[in-house]
Amino acid sequence: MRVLAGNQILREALAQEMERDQRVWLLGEDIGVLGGIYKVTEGLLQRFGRDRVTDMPISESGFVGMAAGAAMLGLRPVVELMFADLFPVCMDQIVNTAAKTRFVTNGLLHVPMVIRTPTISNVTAYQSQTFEAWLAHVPGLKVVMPSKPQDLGGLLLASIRDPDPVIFLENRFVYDMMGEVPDVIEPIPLGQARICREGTDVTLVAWGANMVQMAEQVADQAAEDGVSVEVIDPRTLVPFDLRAIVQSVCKTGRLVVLHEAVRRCGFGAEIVASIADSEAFSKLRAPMIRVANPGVPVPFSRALHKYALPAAEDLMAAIYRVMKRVMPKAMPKTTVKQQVELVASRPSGYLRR
Amino acid sequence: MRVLAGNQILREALAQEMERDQRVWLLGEDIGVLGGIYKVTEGLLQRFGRDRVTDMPISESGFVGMAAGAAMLGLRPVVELMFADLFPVCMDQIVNTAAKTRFVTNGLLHVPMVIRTPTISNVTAYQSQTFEAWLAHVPGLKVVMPSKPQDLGGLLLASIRDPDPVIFLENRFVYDMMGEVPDVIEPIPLGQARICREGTDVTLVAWGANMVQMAEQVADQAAEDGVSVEVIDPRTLVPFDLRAIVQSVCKTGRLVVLHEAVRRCGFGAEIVASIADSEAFSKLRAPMIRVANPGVPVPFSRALHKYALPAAEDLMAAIYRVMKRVMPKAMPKTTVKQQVELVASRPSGYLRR
Amino acid sequence: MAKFPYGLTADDLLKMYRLILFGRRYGESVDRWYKAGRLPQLPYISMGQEAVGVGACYGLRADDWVLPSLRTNEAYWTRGVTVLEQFHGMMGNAHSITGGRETSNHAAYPDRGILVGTGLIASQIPVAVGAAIALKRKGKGDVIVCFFGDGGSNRGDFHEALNLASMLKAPVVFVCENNGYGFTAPASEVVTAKDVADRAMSYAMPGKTVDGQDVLAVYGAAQEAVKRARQGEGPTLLECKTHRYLPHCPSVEEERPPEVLHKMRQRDPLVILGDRLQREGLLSQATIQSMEQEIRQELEDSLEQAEHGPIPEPAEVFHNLYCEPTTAMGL
Amino acid sequence: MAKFPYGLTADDLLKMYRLILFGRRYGESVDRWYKAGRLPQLPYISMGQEAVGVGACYGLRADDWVLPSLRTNEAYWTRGVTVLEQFHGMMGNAHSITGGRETSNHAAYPDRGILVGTGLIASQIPVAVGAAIALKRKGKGDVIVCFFGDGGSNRGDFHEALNLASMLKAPVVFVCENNGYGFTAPASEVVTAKDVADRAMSYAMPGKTVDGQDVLAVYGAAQEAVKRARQGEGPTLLECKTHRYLPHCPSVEEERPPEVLHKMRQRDPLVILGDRLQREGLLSQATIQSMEQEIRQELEDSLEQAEHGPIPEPAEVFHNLYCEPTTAMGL
Ligand SMILES: Cc1ncc(C[n+]2csc(CCOP(=O)(O)OP(=O)(O)O)c2C)c(N)n1
Ligand SMILES: Cc1ncc(C[n+]2csc(CCOP(=O)(O)OP(=O)(O)O)c2C)c(N)n1
Ligand SMILES: [Mg+2]
Ligand SMILES: [Mg+2]
Repeated sequence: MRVLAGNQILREALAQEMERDQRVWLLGEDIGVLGGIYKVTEGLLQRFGRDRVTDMPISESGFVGMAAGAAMLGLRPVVELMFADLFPVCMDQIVNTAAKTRFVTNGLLHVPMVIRTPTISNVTAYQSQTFEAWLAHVPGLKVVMPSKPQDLGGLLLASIRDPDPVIFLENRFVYDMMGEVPDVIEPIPLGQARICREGTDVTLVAWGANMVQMAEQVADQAAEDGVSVEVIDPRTLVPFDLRAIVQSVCKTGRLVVLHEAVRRCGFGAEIVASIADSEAFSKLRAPMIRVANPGVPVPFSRALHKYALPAAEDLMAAIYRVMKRVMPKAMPKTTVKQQVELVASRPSGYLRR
Repeated sequence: MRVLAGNQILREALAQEMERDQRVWLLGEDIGVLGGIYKVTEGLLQRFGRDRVTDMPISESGFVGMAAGAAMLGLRPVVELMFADLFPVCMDQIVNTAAKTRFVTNGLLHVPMVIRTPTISNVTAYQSQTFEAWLAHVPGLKVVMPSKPQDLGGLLLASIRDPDPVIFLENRFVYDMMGEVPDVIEPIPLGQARICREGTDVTLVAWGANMVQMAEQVADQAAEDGVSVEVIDPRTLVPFDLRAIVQSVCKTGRLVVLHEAVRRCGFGAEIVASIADSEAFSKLRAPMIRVANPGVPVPFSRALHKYALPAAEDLMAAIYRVMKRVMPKAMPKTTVKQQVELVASRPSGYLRR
Repeated sequence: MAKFPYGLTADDLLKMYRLILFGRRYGESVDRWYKAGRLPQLPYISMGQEAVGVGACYGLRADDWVLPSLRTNEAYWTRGVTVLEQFHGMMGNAHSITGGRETSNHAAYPDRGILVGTGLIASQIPVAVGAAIALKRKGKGDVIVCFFGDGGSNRGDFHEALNLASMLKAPVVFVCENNGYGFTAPASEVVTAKDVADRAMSYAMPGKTVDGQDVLAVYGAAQEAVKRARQGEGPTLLECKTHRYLPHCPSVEEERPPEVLHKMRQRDPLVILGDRLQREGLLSQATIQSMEQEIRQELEDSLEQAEHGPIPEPAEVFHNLYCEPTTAMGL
Repeated sequence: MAKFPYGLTADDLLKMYRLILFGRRYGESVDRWYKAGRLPQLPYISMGQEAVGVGACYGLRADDWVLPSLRTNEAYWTRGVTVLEQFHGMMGNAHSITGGRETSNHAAYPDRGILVGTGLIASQIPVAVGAAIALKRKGKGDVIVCFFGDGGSNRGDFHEALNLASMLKAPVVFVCENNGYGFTAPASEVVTAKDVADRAMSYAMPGKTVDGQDVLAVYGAAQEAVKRARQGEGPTLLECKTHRYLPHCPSVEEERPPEVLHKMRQRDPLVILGDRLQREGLLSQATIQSMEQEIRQELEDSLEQAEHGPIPEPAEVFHNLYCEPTTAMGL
C-alpha cells in the first residue's frame, strides 16, 4: 500500500488501465503538456503519446460527441472536461448520443466512455456548479461521485471498464486528500455505498469530498453531545445503493441529506422521495431534511458564502432539529483581509482558492 | 368570453402583448411563414413584420444567447424552441447568461425573456423529453408549465411582462384543448396553484395538460369508488405554490405526484422532499408516491409505452395503495394495426401522433 | 461497352439507376401510405435528392461506414438494407432492428456499416468524426461518410466537428445535402456563406460544390474525398446542390411557390441518369418496366409483411438501456 | 503638429500610449500582487496584447457598447472604468460594482457601455449579437464591439453567432484577440483555419487580419468595421495577431520555450507606439516618467483603498437573483 494524493491516485488508475487496454483514449483540454488543471494526467502524454493523450480545442460539444462516436466503434474514450460547469455546453451529446445509443439500437451499439471532471464547488457563479442531479435524471447514464481518495482508483477503473457511459465527478478537494492505494488497483463495483461512520440516531447521507468530510466532522462533534450519526457516502448516484440508506433509516428513523448543489431538484430530493416511498417511511420519527445550496449562484466573495453554501453550522442545526434538541449557535464574521489570507494559504494550482 | 383552442389562445396573447409593447420580439425556427409547428405564431409575421417575428437558423444556442443579449439592452424577446428536447443544445446560454446576469451584475442588468416550447411527450426518444426538473434546478429561472387552456394566455402575459427569464413549457396536448378567453387577456400571477378538484382523502399533484387531464379522470373514477381525491395543478414550478400543497396534504394526509418526465430527479422528487420537511409531514398517513416515467427513453412503438409512460392504471394503483385498498387491474394489449389506426385518427399537424 | 468516368462500368450505372429509382418509388409510396394512415412513422422523404445518397455511398467498401441524415434514405438502400427491414422499423414492430424503440431514420445497422445520429440536427457530425478516429486507429484505411443538410451546417456542432476532423486528420467525408431549405427556412437566407463548401476554409480542408442531381458527379467527388481520407490526408467537405421536391415532411404544409417546385423538377436525378443510359443504349423501356414492377412488388409486399409483424413485448423497455436491466439502477 | 492616420491627433496617440502603459503596469502589478497573496481573484493578464483592447475601443462613442473577453482588461480602462473600481471587484468587497458577486472579469458597467460574458469561453458572442439587434432597433447607429480569443473561435457559439449576425446585419464588430494560445493549446494546432479571419468567409462577411501590436493598425481596422456597422452594412470579423507574454493565468505553469517568449517581446505594442511618438518628438522621457509615476501611484493607492473596502453583507445573496427575493420562490 502506498499513500498518494487524490490526483495521483487517479493518474495511477488511468496509467494502469492504459497499459492494460490499448483502446483507452484520453482526450480533453490541456491534458497533455499541462497535465490538466489539477494535474491528473500529468506525464501521461510523455508516456503514451499524442494518439492516446490528445489535447482538444475549446469544443466540448464536439469532442464529447466525437468520444461517443469513437466508443461506438470500439475505443474506450476517457474525456476530461476542464470543470463540471462545462456540462451545459455539451449536454446534447451526453443526453442524446452517449446515453441513448444502446437503447435506440436495441443493444447493437453501446457507448463505453467516461467523462471525468472536477466539480470546483466554491469559486464563482460560473465555476462552482455541480450538475449531478441533471445527469442522474438522464436515462442511460451512470453517475459516479467518489468522495474518499481511497475510492478514486477503484471506481475509475470500474467506470472505464463499464460498457455504459459513466459520468465521473471529482470534487476538487479530493485531489489534495491523501489515501491508500494498493500496488495494483482493483475495480470497485458501482452501486455500493460506503458507511463512513456507524450510528443509531440519525442517518446522514452526503457526497462530494468536502461534504463527506464535513459530515464526518459534524458527526464526530455530535457524538460528543451524545448524538449518534451514521454517515453514508453513496459513492455512485446511478446505480444507487438505496438498500443501504433504507436499512440505515429503518434503524435511525431520521434522515438528513447534505449536498453542495442547489437544493431545488437536487439529488437530495430524490433520496428523500425514495425513502418516502420505501419501507423506511413508517419508521420515520422526524421530518427529512436537506442541507444544500438554497438556490443562489455561488458568489465570488467569500463573505457572501455564509448563506450560499452549506456550512457545518447548518448541518449541525439540521441534526439537532431532527433530534428535536436545541443547539446554541454562533458564527464568526470573516473580513476581506482574512479572506485574502485564506486564499494565500492554499496550495498552489489552478483555482485552488 | 370566446372559446378557442390552446394554440389560438397563445397566439392571441402574443398578438395582444405585441400590440401593447413594441419591445416584444418573437424569434424561433419556422415561426414566420409556417407559424411554428403547432401554429402558435400563425399569421403574426404577416401582421407584425420580419423585424418582430424572425425566423431563425438551426442555431438554438446562438439565438437563445442572442435573445438574452437583446433582453439586456431593452428588448423583450419571446423565443420559440421547436420542442423541449432542444434544451440540451442551449442550456449554457440559459443557465449562465439568462439565469445569472441579474445576480452577477447585482441588478444592473436583467434578462426579461421568455422561452416557449412544446413538450412533445410521447413520440420518440429524441422528441419526448420534458426537462422541467433541470430548469427548476437552475437558480435565476422561472418555470411555468400551464396545463389548462384557460391559463395559457394569462400565464404567458405574466411571463412576458416578468423582468426575469421565464421558461414556458407547453405540453402539446394543450394546443388542441378548448378553453375560454376573455376579450382582453389579463395576466395571471406566477406562483399560484389551481385546485382542479377538491377532495379529502388524497392530494394528487400533476402538471402537463395530458397528466392533469388524466389526474382529473382518475379522480372522478376514484370518487365513484368513494375515494375523494384533491387534484392540484401547480401551474408554475418556480415560483412554486408550496403552501397550497402543504395545506392540502395537511387535510388529506396522503400525497401522490404524477408527471411525465423521468422519475429519478424529476420535479416530483422536489415536491415530496419539500413536504417531507414541512408541517404536513406529521400529518402523513401513507408513503408519498410518484407516478412517472420509470427511467427509460420514450420508445417509438406505442406497444412499448405501457411501462415507459405513466398510465391511468398506474395512477389508480398509486391511489389505492396510499388508501391501503385493493384494486383489481387489467390492461388490454394493443396491436400494431390498432396502433396505426390510433395515429390515423389523430388531427393533422406536425408530430400530433 | 461504353466508357464511363471513374472506372465505372455499365453495370455500376444500372445499379445506381435502380437505386435512384427505388428511392423515388419508396418516397412516393411512403408519402402516400403515411397520408392514408398505413404508416405510423412520420417519414422524411428524399425525393429529388436520391442521387446524393446513392452517389456518395456507392463504391464504399464493406468495412466503411456511413452516417445518414434524417433524409438520406438512399444510404440504407445503397448499403444493402432492405425496405422490409426499414418498414419493420417504420411499424415499430418486434422485427425492427431497433426492436421498435426508434424510427427507421434512426435505425443503425452496424453489420452494414450504418451508424445513426440522434434527432438533433447536426449532432451526428462529431459522432462521425469519432467513428473516423476509431477507424483510423484500426489502420485498415476505412472511412466514414457523414451526411447532413444545409440547415445543419448552421449548428455549432458542425463547426466544432469539422475543426476537430481537420486537426486530427480524421478519415471522414462530410456530405452536405444542400436541398435549399431547412424545414421552411431557405438556405439563401439562413446560410450566410455563398456556398456551404466555402465553410471548408474555416478548417483549411478541401471544400467542393457539386451538382447533386448528377449521380456521377457526386460519385466522382465522393470517391476523390474517400481516397484522400483513406490515404490519411484527412477530411473533405462536399456540398451537393440538390432539390427537395416534397415538403419537409407530410405533416407540414408546403409554402414554396409552384414555379419553384416546377423548376426543380427540370433537373431530376432519375431523368439525368436515365437519359444518359438510354442514349448509350443501356436502358430499354422494357428494363425500366421490369425494374418498376419489381420495385412496386417489393414495396407492397414488404409493407404488408411489416404490417403483420409482431408487436414488441412492453417489458422489453427495461433492457438494453444499460448493460444491466434498468431496474437494477436502484432508484 | 504631425499628421497621423485616420484623423487621429497627437493627443489621441498620447492617450492611447497612456492606456497601453496603464495596461502594462496593471498587468505587472496584479501578477505580482496575486502571487504575493494580496489579491483574492485569479487575474487573466493581457500583457503584450494591450494594443488590441485600446485600439478597438478607442474612438467608440459613449452610447456604443463593448463586450470584453476574460482578458480584455484594456476595454475597461479605455471605456473609463477606474482601476479602483476594478480592484474593488477583485477584492469582492461591497464597493465592487457586482457587490462582490463576481470577479472583475465579469463586471458589467452599463453606464459606460460595458456588457459582460459568462465564464464560458465564446458564449458571449451570441449575446453581443443580441445586444447589437437591440441597438439596431434603437436606430441611433450605435454599435457593439465583441472580443474573444483564438481558442474561442473554435466553439460552436462563435459559428452560430457570426452566422446570425451576418444574416441579421447586426451592428457588431467581432474582434478576435489571436494571441496564439488558448490556455496551453497553440492556435497553430487547434485552430485549423490558416487565419481566424478566414472564418469570415463562412458568413460572407468581411474578414481582416491586422497587426495587433500596432495600436494604429487596430484602430484603423476597427473604425472601418465600426463605420460599416453604423451604416447598417453588418458585421466584420477582425483578427488581431498578438502575443500573450505571461501564462494563461498565474496559477498555471508556463511551458512555452524562452526563445518563443523572447521573440514575442521584439514586437511590443508599448515600444512600437512609444518609438513612433518619440520619433515624432511627442513623447519625452520626462513625460513617460511622470506617466509612470502617476500610474504607479494610482495602482498602489487603489489597491490599498480596495483592501480596506467593506465586506458585503451575507444575506445580500438572496436579492437580485430574481426581481423578487429568492426566498419568495417557494421551494
Ligand atoms: C438541433 C435541432 N434543431 C431543430 C430541429 C428540428 N428540425 C428537424 S429537421 C429540420 C430541418 C433540417 O434542415 P436541413 O439540415 O437542411 O436538412 P433537410 O431537412 O433539408 O434534409 C429542423 C429544423 C432538430 N431536429 N434539431
Ligand atoms: C467553454 C469553455 N471551455 C473551457 C474553458 C476553460 N478556459 C478558460 S480560458 C481558456 C482559454 C481561452 O483561450 P482563448 O479563447 O484563446 O483566449 P485567451 O485566454 O488566449 O485570451 C479555457 C480553455 C472555459 N472557460 N469555457
Ligand atoms: Mg436542407
Ligand atoms: Mg488565445
